[in-house]
Amino acid sequence: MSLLEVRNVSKRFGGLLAVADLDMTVEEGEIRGIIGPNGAGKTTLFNVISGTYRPTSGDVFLDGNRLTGLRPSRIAGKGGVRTFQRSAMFSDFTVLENVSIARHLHARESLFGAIVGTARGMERANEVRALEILDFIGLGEFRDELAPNLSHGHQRALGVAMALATEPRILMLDEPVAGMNPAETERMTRIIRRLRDEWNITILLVEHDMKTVMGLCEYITVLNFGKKLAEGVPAEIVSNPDVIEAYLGSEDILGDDEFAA
Amino acid sequence: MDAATLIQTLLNSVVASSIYALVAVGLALAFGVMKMANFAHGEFFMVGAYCVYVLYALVGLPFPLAVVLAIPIVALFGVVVERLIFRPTRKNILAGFMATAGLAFVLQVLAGQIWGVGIAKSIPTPYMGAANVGDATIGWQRLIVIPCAFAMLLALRYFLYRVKLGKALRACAQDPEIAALQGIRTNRMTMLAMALAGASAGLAGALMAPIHAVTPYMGHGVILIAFVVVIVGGMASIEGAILAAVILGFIHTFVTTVTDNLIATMVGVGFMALTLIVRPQGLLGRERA
Amino acid sequence: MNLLLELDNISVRYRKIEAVKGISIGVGEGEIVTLIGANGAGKSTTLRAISGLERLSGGEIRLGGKRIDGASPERIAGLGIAHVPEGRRVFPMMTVRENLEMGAYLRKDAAALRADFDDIFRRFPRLQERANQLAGTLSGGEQQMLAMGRALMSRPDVILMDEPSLGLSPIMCREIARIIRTLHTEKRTIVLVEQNARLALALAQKGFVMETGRIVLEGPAAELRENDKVQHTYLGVA
Amino acid sequence: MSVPSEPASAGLDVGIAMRRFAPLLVLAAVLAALCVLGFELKPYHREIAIVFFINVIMVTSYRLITTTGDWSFAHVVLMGAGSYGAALIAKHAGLPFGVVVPMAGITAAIVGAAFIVPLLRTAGFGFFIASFAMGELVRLIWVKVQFPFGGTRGIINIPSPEIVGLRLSPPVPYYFTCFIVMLAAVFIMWRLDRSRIGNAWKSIHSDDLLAECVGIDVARYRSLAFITGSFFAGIAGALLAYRMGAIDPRNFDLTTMIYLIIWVVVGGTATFWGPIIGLVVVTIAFEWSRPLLEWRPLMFGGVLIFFLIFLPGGLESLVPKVSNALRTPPGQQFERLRTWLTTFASRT
Repeated sequence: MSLLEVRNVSKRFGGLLAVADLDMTVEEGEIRGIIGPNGAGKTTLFNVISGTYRPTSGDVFLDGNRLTGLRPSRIAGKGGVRTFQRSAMFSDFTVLENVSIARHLHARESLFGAIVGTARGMERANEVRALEILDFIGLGEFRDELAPNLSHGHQRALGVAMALATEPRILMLDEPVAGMNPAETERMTRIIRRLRDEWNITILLVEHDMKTVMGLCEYITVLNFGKKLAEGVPAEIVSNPDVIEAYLGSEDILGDDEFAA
Repeated sequence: MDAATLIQTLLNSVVASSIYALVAVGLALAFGVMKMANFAHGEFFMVGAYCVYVLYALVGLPFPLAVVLAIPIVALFGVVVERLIFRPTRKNILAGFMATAGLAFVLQVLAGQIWGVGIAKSIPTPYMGAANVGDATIGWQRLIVIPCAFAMLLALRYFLYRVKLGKALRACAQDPEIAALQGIRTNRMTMLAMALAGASAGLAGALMAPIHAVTPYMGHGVILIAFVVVIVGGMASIEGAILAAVILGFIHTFVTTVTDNLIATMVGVGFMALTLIVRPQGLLGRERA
Repeated sequence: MNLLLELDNISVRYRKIEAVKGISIGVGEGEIVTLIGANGAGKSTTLRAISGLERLSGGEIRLGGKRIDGASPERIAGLGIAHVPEGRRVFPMMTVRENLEMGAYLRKDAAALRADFDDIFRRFPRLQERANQLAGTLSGGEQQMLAMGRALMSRPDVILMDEPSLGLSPIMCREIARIIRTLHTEKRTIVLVEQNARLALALAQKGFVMETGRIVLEGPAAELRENDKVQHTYLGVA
Repeated sequence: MSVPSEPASAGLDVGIAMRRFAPLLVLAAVLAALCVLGFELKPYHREIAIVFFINVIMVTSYRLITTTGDWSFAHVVLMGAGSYGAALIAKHAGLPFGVVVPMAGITAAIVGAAFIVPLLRTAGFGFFIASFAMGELVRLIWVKVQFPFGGTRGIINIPSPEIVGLRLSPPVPYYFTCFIVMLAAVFIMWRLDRSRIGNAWKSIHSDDLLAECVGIDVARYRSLAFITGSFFAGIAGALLAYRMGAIDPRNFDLTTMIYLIIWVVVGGTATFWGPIIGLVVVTIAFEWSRPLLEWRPLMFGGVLIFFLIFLPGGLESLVPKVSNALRTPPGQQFERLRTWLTTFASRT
């Protein structure tokens, strides 16, 4: 069985059909890219899978569990977690605290426990794990820095660290390298690959930076007008005339030679 | 309920709806443009009533003139509040709102200190007598509220849908950034919205002055109703505010006739809670994508 | 050529990200200049900086030799720059006619205005059919026409167009291309931001290819059309 | 970017120890002073102190709710729910003080739980307005319903508080009763604030979508904060009911709510102690301004407006600024003042 299954999902906003009857499956251990021109419905699809939007019709399954209609917190509990396009963090907290808060699912506390302070041991184990994640992501040395003081690249890395703190089976990355310089992009790419190779986490990513997508993903789904335009390995995608047309526009968009310059 | 009571209640419902609509429309309009509401909106109503008290009962101007003069006076209050409170707190919506709660205090004390607290001001009824509709009778003073409110709402509608400036105001409420790209000065529009909010609330207060007890604290009940109306109608929707005003005006008047005023208010608030659960964006509010 | 609009080494910063990193573009009078590149390259940000929606962190913008950077969007609109925003952004709860009126908000010449309404409706017959319909109920292509019409109503010296083909069907794209071509024959000055590179390069005289906030290629549109590097920039193949 | 570790010196240790223990020392000194004051204060001032203790519970519990980003306008009504609950239970069931106070808290928590159901559908601004309307609804029920709430006249002859035969009603014992209850309530809320639950609340305020996506059930935690805050408001209400012996709906009206907001805004809500600082300052100012009589609401309304416009972070936001200013040399201070003045001038 596939890890993630998207079945006939549609999402409509007023008159606009942002995602139209889409099917997609992602196997365990895959690094899957979702690409497409602006307005193709990538982010909407992403939001539907992660529970941010409820689909107009269709269903999403994670490891056989139906996710449709669940809130993101419940989906996180089932092993699906997303990151954000923007730098999202809890700005009043340090880097370590951010990751520690994100370990919520694994460090629940009762009201009584919070008052009496019964959870010391659990918190210590929790902090060890949080530090492990930070070291892996390369933010270990910034553990006591306030999150908004980090550079842009480090803030994005913190977003990934917080997602990892939920111990996901599938990690959904929304433009993980947006706004990064080449060195930061390179580092993030390495981290993503190691997450799959060493931590065995399935990766689903939406990204505009084509170099990153082509270099990182084994399999790519291309969306256009909310529909699946193509699916395949990077080499196939790059040479697929439909994809080229979607990105660069059609050769014959101007019709006859009326407009030839 | 016999026929006479029924007719009387219906007429009273229309009166109540008209006043609710006048008060709520300004709140909704200002909210649409500023995304902020004015907690002292009820005090605008109070100031409108005091305008009539001063100009008509004390100075002795004719009642219609006093009512007409109340409109620009309270509109000016709206402009001042926009400049002094809402503009400096624009970045923090709750701060602006809470500051106007402080303003409500200020206006109440000022009214109380200038014209005295304690007993309500007695304003001689300008239009004595009552109209007979079937077996029902209703005072002219109440009846006159209906055409006045209609005139104001129609004038507002004309302004918003026929006059360029009014259209610019609507454009600003729908998409301020794009409105700015057309050369519309958004700061001017927020001032205008607050002026209109003041004008309509002031008119409502002025019209109610001879009927309602005029006290510094009369705005309190009004703001509660106005908030309930705009929440039910859908925060920024003017049409929603009018629709909700009609619904709540009828509910309030009928429940008051059958039981009493307090229970009617409770039913209104209950209706709001229900709306929030069933349709959080309000009756005519747009769902955010 | 006489440069009407000049971007001189401009940078724009969003919090911690430099979205535009020191780019220079010159737009001649009556010229169509296009900015192309993948999503997130900084094209839209550049347009927003021109119309005053974003503040510059460096550089200068000049219109007809006079600096306009730092002015408010309202003022820049008054100076003769019209912006057709990304995603159309018509006023959804206003009629088509009212949307056009808003485009002409700063104009006082009633007689000429009436002529311009006729002109817009002649250009976009579909808008005339739907003149009293709420703009929010129009199709994507119709909204795009309305956004263009709204910009034309201000009689601008420069029109900025942000992704006019976005999300439109091929037929509609062709329609939009035809309109832009007509505008060119009328000697209008246009800055066109497009993802649809082939369309844009067929329309424009000059092209700039952007990648992560920088201009990586520039030249006459006809040359860029033949350049394989354009496709590489888009699809990320080295 | 790691800081090179300095060799530990004795002087440094003392400095660290001072920094760590100074707040504790201050706290201990304040507590000791309050104990002494319990005996030494003049009756009138003791009354003010008792009301102050009750209000400390109010501002602290109010802040607890605001940590999620929800600003309620119903908190005083929830306090009233505690007062009415306590009055009715003490009067009709004849239960002792020690049982009535927690039951009053539970009463308020139940009313709070009923409020939060529709309120969860709103956020920010709508939350404020809707909570105001719902609070008024409950207050109108008290005004309207004769049995058991007594209508406008409220409930009179509330039995005096007693614990295992000990009469708590004389001023000095009641002072210490309120003092102890306040300490317990504040301690519990302080623990919550610093716990994982408290961090979850603050994370919702910071970015609710992110909080939801990392597995925090936002609706559940917002409810939890609101209900917990209501519980403590109810405790404060019970103390108030016992203190006054009679309560009526006017004790819980809009004016009181706006004063609560003034306390909190003047102090600031970013830190746990901010609202208490605000309460102290405003209480003192309120007593000093007694000669102003009816002009006082105007003055405090003005204070509220002033703080929201010019010092939105409250008094607590001055603490880092002041300590920073003390550390910088005078030349730089002048420069900073100048830039502050120019930015200020450009803003208005």
